[in-house]
Amino acid sequence: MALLDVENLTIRYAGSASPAVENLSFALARGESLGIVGESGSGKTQAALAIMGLLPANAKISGSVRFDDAELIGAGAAVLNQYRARRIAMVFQDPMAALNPYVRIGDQLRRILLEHKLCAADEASARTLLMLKKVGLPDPERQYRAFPHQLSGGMRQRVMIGAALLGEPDVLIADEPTTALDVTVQAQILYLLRQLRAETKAALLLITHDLGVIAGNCERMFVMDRGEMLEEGTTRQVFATPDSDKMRALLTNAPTLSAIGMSGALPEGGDPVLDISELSVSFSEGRLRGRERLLAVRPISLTIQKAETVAVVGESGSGKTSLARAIVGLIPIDSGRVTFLGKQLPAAVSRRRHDSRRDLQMVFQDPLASLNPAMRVSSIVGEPLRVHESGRKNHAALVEAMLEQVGLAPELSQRYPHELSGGQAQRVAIARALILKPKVVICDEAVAALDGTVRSEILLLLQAAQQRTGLSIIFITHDLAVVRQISHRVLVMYMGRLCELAANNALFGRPRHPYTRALLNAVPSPDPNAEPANAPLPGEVSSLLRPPAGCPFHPRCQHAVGACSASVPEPAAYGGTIVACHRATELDLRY
Amino acid sequence: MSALSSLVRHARSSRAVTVCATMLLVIAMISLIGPLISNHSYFAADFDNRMLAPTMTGGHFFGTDELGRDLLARTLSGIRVTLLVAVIASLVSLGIGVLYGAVAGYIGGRVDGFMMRIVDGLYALPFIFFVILLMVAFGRSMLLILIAIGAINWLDMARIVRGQTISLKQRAFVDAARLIGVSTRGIIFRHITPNLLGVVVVYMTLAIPQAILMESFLSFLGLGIQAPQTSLGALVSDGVSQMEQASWLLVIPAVALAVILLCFNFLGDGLRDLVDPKGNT
Amino acid sequence: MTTSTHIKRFSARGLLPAWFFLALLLVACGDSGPPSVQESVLRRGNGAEPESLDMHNAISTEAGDVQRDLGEGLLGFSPTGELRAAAAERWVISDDGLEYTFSLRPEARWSNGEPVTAADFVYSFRRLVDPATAALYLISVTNIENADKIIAGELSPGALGVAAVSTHEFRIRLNSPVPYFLSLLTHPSTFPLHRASVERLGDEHLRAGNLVSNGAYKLQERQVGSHVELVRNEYYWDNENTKIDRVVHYVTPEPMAELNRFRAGELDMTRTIPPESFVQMKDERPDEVRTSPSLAVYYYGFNLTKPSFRDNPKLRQALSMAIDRETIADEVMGRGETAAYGWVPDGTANYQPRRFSYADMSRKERHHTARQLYREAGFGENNPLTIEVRFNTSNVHQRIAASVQAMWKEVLGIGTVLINEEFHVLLANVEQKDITQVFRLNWSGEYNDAHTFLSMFESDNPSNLTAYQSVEYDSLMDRAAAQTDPDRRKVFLAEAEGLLLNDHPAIPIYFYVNKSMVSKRVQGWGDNVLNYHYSQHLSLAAEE
Amino acid sequence: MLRYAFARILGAIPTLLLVIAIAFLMVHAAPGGPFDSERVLPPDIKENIERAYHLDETLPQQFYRYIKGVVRGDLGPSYRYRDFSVSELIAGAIPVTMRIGALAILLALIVGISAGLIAALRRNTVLDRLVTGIAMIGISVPVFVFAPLMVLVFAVTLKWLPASYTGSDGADRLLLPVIALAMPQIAFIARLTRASLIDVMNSDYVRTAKAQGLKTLSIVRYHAFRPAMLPLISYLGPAFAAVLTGSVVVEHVFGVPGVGRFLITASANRDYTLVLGITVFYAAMVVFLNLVVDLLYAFVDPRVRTR
Repeated sequence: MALLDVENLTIRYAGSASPAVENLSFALARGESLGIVGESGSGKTQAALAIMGLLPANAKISGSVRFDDAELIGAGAAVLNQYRARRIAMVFQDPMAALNPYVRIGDQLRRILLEHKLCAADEASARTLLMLKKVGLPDPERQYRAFPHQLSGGMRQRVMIGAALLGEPDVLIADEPTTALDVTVQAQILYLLRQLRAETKAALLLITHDLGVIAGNCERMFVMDRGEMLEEGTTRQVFATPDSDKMRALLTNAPTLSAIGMSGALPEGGDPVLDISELSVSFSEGRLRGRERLLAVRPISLTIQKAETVAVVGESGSGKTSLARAIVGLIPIDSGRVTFLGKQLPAAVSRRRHDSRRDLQMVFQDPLASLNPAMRVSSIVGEPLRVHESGRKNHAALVEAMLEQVGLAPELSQRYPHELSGGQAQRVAIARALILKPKVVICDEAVAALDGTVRSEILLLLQAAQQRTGLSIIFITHDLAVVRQISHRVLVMYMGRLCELAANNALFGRPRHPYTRALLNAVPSPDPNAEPANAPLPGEVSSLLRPPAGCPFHPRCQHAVGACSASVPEPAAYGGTIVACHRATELDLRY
Repeated sequence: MSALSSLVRHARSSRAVTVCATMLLVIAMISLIGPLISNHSYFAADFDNRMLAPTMTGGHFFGTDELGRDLLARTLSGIRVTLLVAVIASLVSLGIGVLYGAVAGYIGGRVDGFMMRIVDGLYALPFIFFVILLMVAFGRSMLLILIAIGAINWLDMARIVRGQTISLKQRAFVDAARLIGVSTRGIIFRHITPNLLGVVVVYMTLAIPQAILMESFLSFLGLGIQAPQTSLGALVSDGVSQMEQASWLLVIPAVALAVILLCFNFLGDGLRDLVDPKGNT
Repeated sequence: MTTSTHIKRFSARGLLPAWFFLALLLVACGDSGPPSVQESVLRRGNGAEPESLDMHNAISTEAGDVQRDLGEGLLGFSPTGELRAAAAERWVISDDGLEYTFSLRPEARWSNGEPVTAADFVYSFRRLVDPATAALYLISVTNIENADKIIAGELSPGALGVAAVSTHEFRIRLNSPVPYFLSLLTHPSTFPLHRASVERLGDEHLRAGNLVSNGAYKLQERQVGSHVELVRNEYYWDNENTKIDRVVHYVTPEPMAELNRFRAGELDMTRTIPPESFVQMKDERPDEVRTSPSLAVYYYGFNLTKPSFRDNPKLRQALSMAIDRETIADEVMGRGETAAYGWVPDGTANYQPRRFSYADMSRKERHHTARQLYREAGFGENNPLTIEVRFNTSNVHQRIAASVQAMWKEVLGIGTVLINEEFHVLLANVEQKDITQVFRLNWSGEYNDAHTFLSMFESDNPSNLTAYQSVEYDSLMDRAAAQTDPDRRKVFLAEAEGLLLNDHPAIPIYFYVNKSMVSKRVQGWGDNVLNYHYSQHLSLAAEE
Repeated sequence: MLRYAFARILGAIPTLLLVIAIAFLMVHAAPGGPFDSERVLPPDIKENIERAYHLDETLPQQFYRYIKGVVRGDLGPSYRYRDFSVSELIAGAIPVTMRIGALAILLALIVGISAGLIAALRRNTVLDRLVTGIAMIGISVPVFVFAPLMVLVFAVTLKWLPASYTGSDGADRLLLPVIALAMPQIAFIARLTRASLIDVMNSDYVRTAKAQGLKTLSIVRYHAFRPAMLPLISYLGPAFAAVLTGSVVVEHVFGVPGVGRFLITASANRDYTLVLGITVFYAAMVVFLNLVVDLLYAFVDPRVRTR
């Protein structure tokens, strides 16, 4: 008998033509793990909120959600509170927002125990501590008294999971639990979920857009699109023989490391376009207790050839974005040189000459934020022309041609940014970056905010532009699958330092740095048959204000030896690869 | 300008905003047109018609005051002056505040730190006392009242505009513009200012009732607008002293004042919800 | 583990009781119980804060009323304003009118029981003229021998023409005869001071507990902005006739608030009645509204340093004639103010006030003459005049100015610009005699004699703000001053006033009226022009 | 925290100096002097007085003398109330003003927060409309209309309460002034609390708390109350300033012997030292209260505190 039974669930919002969720029916048995996969707007989160009774008041809900044969739709808060925490619990996507920033971690958890009288009041603290220990919080006594902002993202999500499991629920709903996290931390969290589930036997309803996450964690799954369920089955079955076009598209666009990389397409010995030499960046932090330097980028060198794509990859705090912004001159640098077409560029963009500005462009992560909300698409795309080619008259025609090139219908040119979808907005941003036919474009997480299919389209668009004009691209990303798909060479960074710089195939085929290896391991494979990583990289990135002595990665490195904490490894060449590791020669990290 | 036009577009969809804006417009229009129609002047004494209660007949619909001046004419004149003072004073504070805030916010760094320390310091000044001193010492020209009220309100405006500018400055579109090669002037005028307009309009709407109250406050202390000119605040504070003998002298201008304040407050609240639903600024 | 005590302290539940507790605490602290009901307590609304209780530092009527309860001069007034003996039981004036010898009451005592002696008066008079005292009000002593030289710093205070002839005999020598000199000796600045406490304590001598006074009351408590509380001085020579045990002079700067307090039963008498409420009070509580003529005149002055007014007496007269004084006094003011057709108010002692030549004309006739004069002065429809009138900010002045504006417009076709200024700004402008054209001020008599009104137009009087210069007027005033015979003096003064009324350096508009709410409980109240109401003369009827 | 508070207090010194300088210049630039009246003083007498009060010195000399006094805590003699020094006058009036101001703030907080909480939790009900409606009127009717009306009704007509502060010795004399002073603040605080709590109740972490099965009251108490109070704490600074300003009117209407009432009379009297003293006092109060507010904010918001 199903523990949770959803039947004909339909959710509508006033003022919206189509329902957010339509006629959704599914069942979850005791102890089972069920995945819901879908892109943003597919209604998967709405369905989860409906089960928890958390939809906003203006949502119109019909259908039925039965838990243990009790109807939850239309039940009052008092009834729902009988089920919440004790029978069904939920883990939300963004643990920073989902935890109360004003209340100590321990108190937030303790409150659940007290509210539901899950244990005697004087035991609550001890029970909470136990749970914090269980979800793998280091030094739980200290974290008990910590506020959410004092914890890292991974730790916060551990706390969220601990909070959800306090009431020993029968069903755990996890809504994109790892989307906001770095890939190595994601692996840790997924591993933790698997462990805890094995222990508690709770059923899992896992909501994600990432087929890789589903593949390794769910027995059954279903696919949602625009509020409707498209197909349902065991995970293996759905992956092997997708019924719906959507699932097929998802599978094709699912970034995977096993795809063939881009190497070889680049002619050897091409002209260096951009040369970055020993560039370093730091910020000052802290206001009252003396200033501290946050060392964002330690000296890094990199050369990009014409028509080459170099991916810069790393987790949060790796310094990849600072590197990008320093190259274009948006932030001041501590030391180093940026040489463009043989000429050294001034550090600040405002000092740079007009022609170097037009040849060096950037595409930003959040497409909406990068477009002036007060300007129409045509003015946004035309602005570079206005600045650089004010003499020419055919701006409108150029803009129109450019819009067409990035696949935007001409009628969109009169719209304002907020009237565009995310993909359209990013196309506008790319059109703006490309309209002056620059030599180099730096894409800072340019596809991170986009759904799989749109993401693929944007990547293709960039590749097309590269083939057309010989554009060089520096692609900043945290997503190794994207790296695998589009880059010629890859720079892996950790805590502001270079770990490894290698050709695409070399990196993915024979990683030489233990961190590269760990990154590759952590990426969940969209293959239900692959074994999920059960020994994820331990620990988290150290503080940039107080970096560890020696190799910054050594505290997390399973291969670390005494030398690793003694001195910083110098980058050295091994074949075509540059690696900064004391043990680069001894270790064989191949699959 | 589109931020403004989109504000207007949004505003039309809010009933409270539409109603209040319409009422304010109507009140302003009546106060402007009224004197052309009315055959009573707001300042000329008429000893034969002193202290008349409001009547529908006899020409003095709102009654007369202790000098036989028509209260309708005086109320309309008071509305005119009050609105004028409030709007101009708010514009003064807007002008100073937007300029100061945008410059501090955009330049940032030490300049910002210094400029905002000045604002913090000025916040500590008991401004109202300076206004009182100013009025007491230098007589009470309209100009001085405008400057005084504007000088108080610009601090808030500067803070809001600065905060908004800083947040705008950090938005990627400003970076994008810098990369394209747009000059600092271009960024301030083409990219930042148009996006400030919405917030500025809203806070101006909220600053106006503050200015009206401030003017009334000064009038109550006998430091307000110079007679024979009158303002709603002056009429109300005159009315307060005669509320037992001639309640209409208090009730009518007080209602007019309250209605105008209510309209501006509702309008400002409604507009703020549209521009900034979470009230973050 | 003490994990969450920190937060609990701030939770809603913890906070609310804390607020209430704090609120109670603040309400509860510092409030004393009600005073005993047995004694007779008079609660006087006293207007603005008395600026000082120092007999030599105060100038305001508010301070004067408190000081007259605290101290006693050589002479005093009866409830109806007759001059009578006080600390002195009798006195002798020399024939030349220059030497006054007072016999003090031997039974008079300070509030500490010590006798009041002539030396106390000598000390007080010398302190008053001492430049170091920096006294503001010296009118009562300026005619005493050497006073002006001492004030100017040329002689030491010891040179003043006062002497203790014996313990209880006090003598004053004047420079020149001053017929109204005795009435000056009712002013608190001439009250004796307890030398020992003043010299020992300095400014501290004014504090409750320190202040040694010789009047019917002594200082019990003083809270600035709130009240001055006095209690019976058991040592006062006439203590048995003092009915009221305790007098509280409340600070009531706002007439409307003062009236409300009276109506709420918190005051037994008020300093004034706000014009807006006068008619209502007259209706509701006719028995409690007390009005009497006052020694003060409300006037519009001309700046006679400007040729446009100085050389144009016809214009000045026309402007004066165009004002309907009855309308202003009766309609605009309406509290019993009387139209001023002369400069010296009715009720001034030993004097028969003069009136404008046009005082008895009909309104029409007056207006007609005014227009004629206006034309003769060279103005008219083709050459209209615009006048600036300055007055200090106040509803009353505003209304009167608006009325005058309307009258001048109606009768003469003059455009008037009304400029209200803060009082000190107005004073500064008037004194500067630069931008000022016409100004509003008032003059209140400092003593009950026509001289106080007429002397302000003497050429060298610093208070002559119109800059009126008339040799003839000055000589008439000099001749009056030299006269010891009251009747002949009166003739000169009247002649001077006639000249003044003819020359129109200023336009008197109305004579003030004293107006107070006085509870039916209060007995012994007498109306008098000076508006002096000694608490010792009053008593309270038992509550019915 | 202590170091921060100390730094802030040090930082306020230039502000206070600036206040003194501006106020000093303004009072001295105003036409007329403290001893003017329509009875113009003879030159000899005037000279004696000016010498006694050092008004014969040059402005810089007077300013130096004043600052020297202020440093020693001496605000000089009052020119008008000659029996007292300015310090004595202000010290006598402070307790009254502070008590009424503190009570008004307390009342405003208690009533305003309660009303705001109720309105937010009963959003869009009659109760909510009532609270928001009354609050709107509260901020649209000036104190100087409200206060005399209360006197007329409760003191003159009903005789329930004294018409003035000095009309009674009991706590009842505080009631009308405190209510009048608190009224606009109650309205502001109720509106602010309502908006803020609605905002917090829509936050993700409140959704989490709901998902954890917490009752609404528990959510308000343990999760929403504290963050909902943050905008209120920020508003406390302006609220203090508004109460100080309002005290001028309220003290005027109710005859409260407080600091606010001195200001107008003192500036009208050209009582230079008293005006300066009050201005300095108020500025110091504002600086101090803003510091308290900031510390309070840091205390409530752990993100500020633990940075």
